[in-house]
Amino acid sequence: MFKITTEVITGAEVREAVAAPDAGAVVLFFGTVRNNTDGRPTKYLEYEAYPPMAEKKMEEIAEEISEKWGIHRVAMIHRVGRLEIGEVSVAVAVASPHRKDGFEACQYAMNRLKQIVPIWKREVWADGEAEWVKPDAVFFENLPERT
Amino acid sequence: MFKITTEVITGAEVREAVAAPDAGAVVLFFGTVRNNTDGRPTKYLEYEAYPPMAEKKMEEIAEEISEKWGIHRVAMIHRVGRLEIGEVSVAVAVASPHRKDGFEACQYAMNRLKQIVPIWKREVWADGEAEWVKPDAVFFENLPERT
Amino acid sequence: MKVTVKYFAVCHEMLDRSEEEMQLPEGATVQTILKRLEEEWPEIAEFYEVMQMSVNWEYATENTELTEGDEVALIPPVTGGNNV
Amino acid sequence: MKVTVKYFAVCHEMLDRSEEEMQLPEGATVQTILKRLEEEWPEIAEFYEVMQMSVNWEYATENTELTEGDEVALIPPVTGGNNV
Repeated sequence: MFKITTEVITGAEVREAVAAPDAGAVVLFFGTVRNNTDGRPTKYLEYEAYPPMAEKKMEEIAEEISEKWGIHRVAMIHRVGRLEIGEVSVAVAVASPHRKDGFEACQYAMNRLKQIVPIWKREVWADGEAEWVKPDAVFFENLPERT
Repeated sequence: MFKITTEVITGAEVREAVAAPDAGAVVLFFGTVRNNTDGRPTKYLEYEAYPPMAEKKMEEIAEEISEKWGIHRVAMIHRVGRLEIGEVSVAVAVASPHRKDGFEACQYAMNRLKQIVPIWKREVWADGEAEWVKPDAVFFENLPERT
Repeated sequence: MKVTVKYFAVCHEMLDRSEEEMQLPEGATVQTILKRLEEEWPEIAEFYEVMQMSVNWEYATENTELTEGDEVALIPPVTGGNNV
Repeated sequence: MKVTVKYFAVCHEMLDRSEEEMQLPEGATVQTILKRLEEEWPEIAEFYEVMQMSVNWEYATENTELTEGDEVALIPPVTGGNNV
């Protein structure tokens, strides 16, 4: 399951998608909306995606994991739209026979998701300002005003 | 939350226990009952614990994680009694500001849990035989018959 | 030939539209589109070096050739999940 | 003095009981208990080297001294979760 959704992510979707009687280890990752970024209070977040490409790239990540670890049970879901503090923006589940591989593969999936899956985040600060951000820096912070 | 339980583990218990508005990453691990061990079909498992000591040792693991990573939101729950194929035997949740630490800490928690938390597993094979096992080898396989 | 061009996030805001159809000459590449956008809004060129492009849901380069019906997108640096 | 001794998993099966009270002489250590169990069932000594002991929910050694009311347990090698 590789999906962009506007609905609340519970985790059950990805967990059920990877469940298998021969996989003893399930590693799940949830990204949730924090109440601050580097100490600056956040009001809420808005996510935007390019859904068909995002889902295709998620599938490619799963193929990479299949090649690297022989793990075939990977699911990813990312929510778009307005998300409040504490809500889940992204969930990744990996089921594997052994836990070490599962942890590695789940972490790899998240790293790759950040790199290649076209999803963008707009941070709306508590003080009312807003900006499109990328993981480690504010992107286009000083965007020239359009006239 | 550090708990030995006879109830079904849903994952919600540990997830809610670690939820925090300033923790953007939640890593969860579930151990589930596999339908086989090294190819030999399993009928079901039985877990036994020494509850007060097990819960104390889980707390100690959380303290170790707090010292190593500065992560203070860790929860662990382990089920005892008869567990059927696919059911969750153990769940660990770690919430952290950054996902890399969360993955490391959750994996560490599981490794330590296997080492120091007094919980035992009895594997009941599909062919009707049963034995107490440890992670990597059958323990006391050739136990002398008691007369 | 006619292609669809999609703009996301900051590109969407800059250009004030999320999608448009473009009529391009035969032999056009992704660069043909970038140049046309630059004519409309010169400041966008500053961001080209940190931006990626896609053609039919696959990352592409400026030199990727286009054909009738292609779906092209401007992809600002991506972020999945939270800053975690 | 009186202590409680607990047996889990394979120890429980071997000794056919999960818990008992033991009356021990003053100055008794964990080893005093191990020797007494060995008298009852000599084969158990084979497993002592792979087994751990606890006193009041804390891992202990053979030389740990006991006091009135202590809770001692024989801890076979542990396994948490599944073999994963």
